[in-house]
Amino acid sequence: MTSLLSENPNSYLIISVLIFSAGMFTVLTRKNILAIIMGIELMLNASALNFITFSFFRKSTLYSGHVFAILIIVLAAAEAVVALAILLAIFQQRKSVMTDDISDMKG
Amino acid sequence: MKDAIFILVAVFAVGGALLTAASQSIINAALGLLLSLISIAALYIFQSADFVAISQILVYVGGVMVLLLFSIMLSSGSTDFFKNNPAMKVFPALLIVVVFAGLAIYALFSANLTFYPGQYGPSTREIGNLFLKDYILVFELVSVLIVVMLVGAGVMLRKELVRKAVASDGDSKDEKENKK
Amino acid sequence: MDQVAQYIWIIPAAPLAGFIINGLISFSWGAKSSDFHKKVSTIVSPLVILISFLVTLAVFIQMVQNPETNRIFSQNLYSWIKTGFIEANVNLVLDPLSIILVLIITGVGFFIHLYSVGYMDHDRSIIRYFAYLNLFTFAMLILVLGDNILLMFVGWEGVGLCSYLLIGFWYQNRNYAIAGMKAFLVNRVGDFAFIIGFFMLFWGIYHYEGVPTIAFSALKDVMGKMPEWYLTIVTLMFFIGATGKSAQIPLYIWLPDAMAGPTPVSALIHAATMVTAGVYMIARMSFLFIATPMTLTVISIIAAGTAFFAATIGIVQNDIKKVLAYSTVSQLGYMFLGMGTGVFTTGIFHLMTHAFFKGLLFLGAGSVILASHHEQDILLMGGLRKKIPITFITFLIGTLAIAGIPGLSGFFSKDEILWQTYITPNVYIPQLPHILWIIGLATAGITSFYMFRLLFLTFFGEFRGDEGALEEVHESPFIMTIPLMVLAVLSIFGGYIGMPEALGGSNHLHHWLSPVLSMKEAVEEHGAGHFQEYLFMGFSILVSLSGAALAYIFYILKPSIPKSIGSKISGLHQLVFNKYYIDELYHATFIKGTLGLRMLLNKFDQKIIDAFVNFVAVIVKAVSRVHGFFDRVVVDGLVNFVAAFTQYYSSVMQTWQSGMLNRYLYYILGSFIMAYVILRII
Amino acid sequence: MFESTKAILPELILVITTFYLTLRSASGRAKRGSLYIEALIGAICALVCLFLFSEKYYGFKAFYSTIELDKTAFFFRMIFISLAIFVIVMTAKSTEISDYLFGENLVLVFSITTGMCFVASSIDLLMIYFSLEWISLSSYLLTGFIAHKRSSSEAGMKYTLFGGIASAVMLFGMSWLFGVTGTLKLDEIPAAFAASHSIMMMFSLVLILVGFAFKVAAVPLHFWVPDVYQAASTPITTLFSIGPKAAGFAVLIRVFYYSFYNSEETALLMESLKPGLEIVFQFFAAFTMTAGNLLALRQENIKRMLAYSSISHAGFLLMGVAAMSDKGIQALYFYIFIYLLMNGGAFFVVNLIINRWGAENISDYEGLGWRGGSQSMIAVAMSVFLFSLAGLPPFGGFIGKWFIFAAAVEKHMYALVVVGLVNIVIALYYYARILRAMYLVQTVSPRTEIRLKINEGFFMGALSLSLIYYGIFFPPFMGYLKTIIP
Repeated sequence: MTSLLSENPNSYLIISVLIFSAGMFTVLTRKNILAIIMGIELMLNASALNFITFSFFRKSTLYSGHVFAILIIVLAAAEAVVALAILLAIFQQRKSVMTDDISDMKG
Repeated sequence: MKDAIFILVAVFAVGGALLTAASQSIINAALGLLLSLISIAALYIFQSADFVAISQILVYVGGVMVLLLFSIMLSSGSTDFFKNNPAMKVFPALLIVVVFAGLAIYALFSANLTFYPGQYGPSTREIGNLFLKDYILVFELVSVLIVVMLVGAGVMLRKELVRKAVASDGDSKDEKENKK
Repeated sequence: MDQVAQYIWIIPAAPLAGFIINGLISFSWGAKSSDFHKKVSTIVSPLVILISFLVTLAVFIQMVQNPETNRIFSQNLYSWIKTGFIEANVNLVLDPLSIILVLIITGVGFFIHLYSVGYMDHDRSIIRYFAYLNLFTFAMLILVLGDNILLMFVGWEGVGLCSYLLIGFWYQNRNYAIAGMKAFLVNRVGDFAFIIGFFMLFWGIYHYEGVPTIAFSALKDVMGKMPEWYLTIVTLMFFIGATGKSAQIPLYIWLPDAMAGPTPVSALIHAATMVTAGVYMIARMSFLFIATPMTLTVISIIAAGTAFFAATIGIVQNDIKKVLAYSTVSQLGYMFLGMGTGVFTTGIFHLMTHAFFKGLLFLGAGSVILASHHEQDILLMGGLRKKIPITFITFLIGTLAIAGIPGLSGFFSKDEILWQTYITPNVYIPQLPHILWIIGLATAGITSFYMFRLLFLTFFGEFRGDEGALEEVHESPFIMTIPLMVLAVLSIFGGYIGMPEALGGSNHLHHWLSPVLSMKEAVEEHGAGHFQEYLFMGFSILVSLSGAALAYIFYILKPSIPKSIGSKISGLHQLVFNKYYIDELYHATFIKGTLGLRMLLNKFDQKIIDAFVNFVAVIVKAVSRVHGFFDRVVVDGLVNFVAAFTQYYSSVMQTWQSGMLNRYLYYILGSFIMAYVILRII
Repeated sequence: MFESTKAILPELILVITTFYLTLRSASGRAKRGSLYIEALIGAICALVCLFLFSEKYYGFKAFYSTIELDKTAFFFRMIFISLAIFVIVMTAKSTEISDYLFGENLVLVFSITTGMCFVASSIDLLMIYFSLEWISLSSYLLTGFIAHKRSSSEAGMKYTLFGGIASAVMLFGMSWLFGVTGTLKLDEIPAAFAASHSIMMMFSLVLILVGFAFKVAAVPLHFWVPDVYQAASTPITTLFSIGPKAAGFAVLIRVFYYSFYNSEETALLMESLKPGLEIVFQFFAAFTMTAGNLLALRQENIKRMLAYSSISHAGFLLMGVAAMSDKGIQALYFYIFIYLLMNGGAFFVVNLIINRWGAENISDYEGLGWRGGSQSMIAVAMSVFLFSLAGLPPFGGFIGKWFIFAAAVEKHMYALVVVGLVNIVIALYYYARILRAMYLVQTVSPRTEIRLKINEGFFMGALSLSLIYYGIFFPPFMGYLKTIIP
């Protein structure tokens, strides 16, 4: 194990955990749906970073982690498209994007 | 030197994420996310994942972020930009997050994974091979999925269709019920 | 295995299909059904029975051609219940025993269906009627064809259900509905015993023989180690089940009331087929019954008692169908008397001939009733023979057959039973065979008397009804008289397949059945030994003829005699006329006692779901206002406490379901931590 | 490669139909009726192909071992494609889906069906994630794309965010699993285990479990269910209540049972994890069935009530998983199949009522059984479905529950069994509420008479009869299910 931080896999993994936690915190506390979507993006990115890190340090020839990361990026984009489309529909109806205002259905 | 840059990038990545998490303004949050995403792309480059990094920049920064920003512009309207991202109770969330992070980091360090020094080199060819061989099914199907998603998202926002739909059964029971 | 065995499944399937078709029509259109629907129904229902009959006939022909050892056709349709412990297959078996029953059910059944088309022509609910009738046929076929007790029980319950539905067919009439209920409840008593017997048998086989099986064919081979006392209890239980279904003392009381149903139903179900299920069941399990002389003795005594008892009631009944009903009870007693001897073929033989002539008599009675515009009281009839000649002639043949006039079917079968009763020794009471024989003989005389009484009162003499009513009496349509004629022919010649050797016959039936029945060897006479048999035959002929002659004197020559006798012994007459007050006795004891229960059941029927809902509601919901006064709930007891808790929890859960997204998100991550912690702790 | 392509012929047909329908509906001129027929033909072709050609490929690992088309996969694909046909039939005359959305609605139904088929056959983490996400994305759209309906977009939004977070959590777990084992192939993962990694391993497994639990709507990840079921159009609700749930169980069993639990290579590691996993599943099962039932008690909207009831059924299914034995899994498969029939039937009736009367409250069913004609038949069929859902003999639901309880008893999970029994009693109550409305309330408010079309009557009759059939003649099917467990 080298002394360089940039060549130590644990530093990447910890960064990933921190980003994931930040995303988690975002989705837990924010009322604005856009912010929640951002939080989800952060969480997805943390996972992608994990994949790259593991495929780089665990078995350098293993590129399926890269494939997975690209897939995550693509699917995250698709998910963002869907989420934002629905969000705009909501905004047209309610003139608001806060979670407080989309709580018609309960019980 | 390398480490210095790495630390800078890492700070940006985590800092951007924290900005997203903590900012009272949705625009600032979006900028924090942008910062974090770009830094993560840089982290990819540190690990010789050039292709993924470029995808990240192109798709995320170029696509998703722009979409997000547009949505922010569209939806924020006249509200106060600096107070339009209110937060709920912070403390329980903080508790959960800290417990999670603590557990995760503990698990990481107690796992004793064996790591190998990474080998640097271009990855595009390998990824291309994988996509056209092992994961060709996924590769092909992603296109199907994206087409379907675009159709679905598109149909929601086609104004004239929406209007027609509303006109045809605009006074559906559902509407009335919700107005009560 | 012969090719033809593949088609056995059609035999029950065709009536089932008929039931489904009719049921769907009836269910979908109900009272609104058009003539077209009616037409479909009246064509389909007899047709499906005909199909079954033809298939059976084909199998029968094949069976006759096969050697004696190869006469059991079975078809395994489906493995029904299969656990490591018990295996029950839906296995249909046609062997020489069951095929006789199936031929009767489908053959006689077909003609009764045909007859029904005419008889029920003007009834609003004819489609429902045919649906029930087809369902009944299906259930009866399952009962007969099933190769294991469980399957037989399914059919057993099925016919009970259909009987209940058909007795109460005109449920708008409260009395009829009650009659249906009565049949159902009385049958339930028998069924309960049947179930106990079944479970005991199963346990016994498992315990003593170690081979858990309920298939008849397999049972027959494994029996052997079970002690006799145990087997006696088992067979007695089964016999009690049979008394319920086959209307023996003490459970016969439902059958006369069952005449509330349409007359063809009485013919098919309450004379020809269903009531003989008990007889068939004993024959099917002959290997059990033959090993328990005690049970056989009990059967004989009860059977003789039933035969005599019901016959005496028959003398004084004035309702044409009631007379036939008591006669049925009496004849069933004969069958059981035959079974009780241990020579089971005699019972089966009488079952067969009885199906012919009693079916005929009931259909004839139906024809009479229809002709005289739903008049059932024979005291208001008379002189009908010229108006309805075909009905009269066929009815006469039926009467001759049941009375035991030589040359007709009833004579052979009845005589066979009496003869076997006499010669079969009894290990417990040596004199018993003689007593039973005398009772049987007396019953034969009484039978002859009341049947001829019925005949004379109905068809001879002067018309005693309202004036002008005679003019409106008319012969039934063709579709009803054809079955009468066919059954009349069968009533004459049906007996010849069981003609005893003494009369130059060769008792085909006995030879036909003996491979599948375990029974005592029938005493077969040779040459000189026939003398005694001839003598006994002579007795019974004499008794029958004298019964007929007495009826002739009483009701044709000197119609005043019955009245004077009746007034002289009015006490006895009253006693018999009121059926020995048995119904009243039951009423005072069982019925009164259970009436409360029955009312309860009625209520339960009506409100079954409501009560059920309320019950659960009491537990779960009674405490919906509990929130404020929790204390009182605790005082109210544990049940309410639990209920309150449930309800409270429900409302708490509902407040969690707040519609607020962020709160939900906590649960995802919270659940992860929860799961992880659980995993770590364990 | 060519073999692989042939092996996924049914899915190919589904994809082709998807594209075809996309083009047809984009042209804007397609008539509703013709679209319906075309979609139906596509789905039926897929089903026929599945039955004709899949036997050849049992055990075939297609596309470089990303999917395996074994018997389990066949069973689930059969369920999914049949479900799609069922749903298409239901959408045909649905008044909830306007003509303008009809084409896109069909496109999304086909898309989600394809995704579910791939979920059932995936044996590669990448493929699993991709196809799960495919299902999710299609479901978000199906829920939310009725743009003019307030509740639709609200539920769609909640579903999207909730699902996004759940899949992000699952993905994080998958990334760690990949890190620990260095492979994405399910059949290589057990070999790559090492006892020293068990903490990280466990962490990732639990994270993945969260993602799967979201798909099967286990408590406490069920919050999206009632909103989504209520807001989506009824045919789509039918799809959701069976499809993604079954897909979730397919992948749950494949990952946790086939790959990890049952694998000999992981025996050592699993020795320490086994009891824990069982306990976790038991907790999930107990919470899920109880919470679902309790929440269903007070609902007035029948779709919402059935949504909660579907949660409690997921609890019973989880009980089969918790047993972690071949018998439990077999019972679970049986239950899923029966659930397709009975829940599909119940929603079929609900759909019928909504289309004809526009009514979806329990009180709207009052006196249904006494209206006569077709309406009485509907009430009878509904009673059959409800009885089966409640788990009363002689219907299929009873047998399903019976075998699941038997499997749990065999593993000595008595506490769970008791919880399950209590729940059956609670469930009886709210199912009986509908029965009471249909039969015990005789005051019939004036409504237009419902006349069943021949195909509707056929469907209802077939479903009720098959429920009775599987309630009595279950052994051959159980025997078949025994063979599909590898």
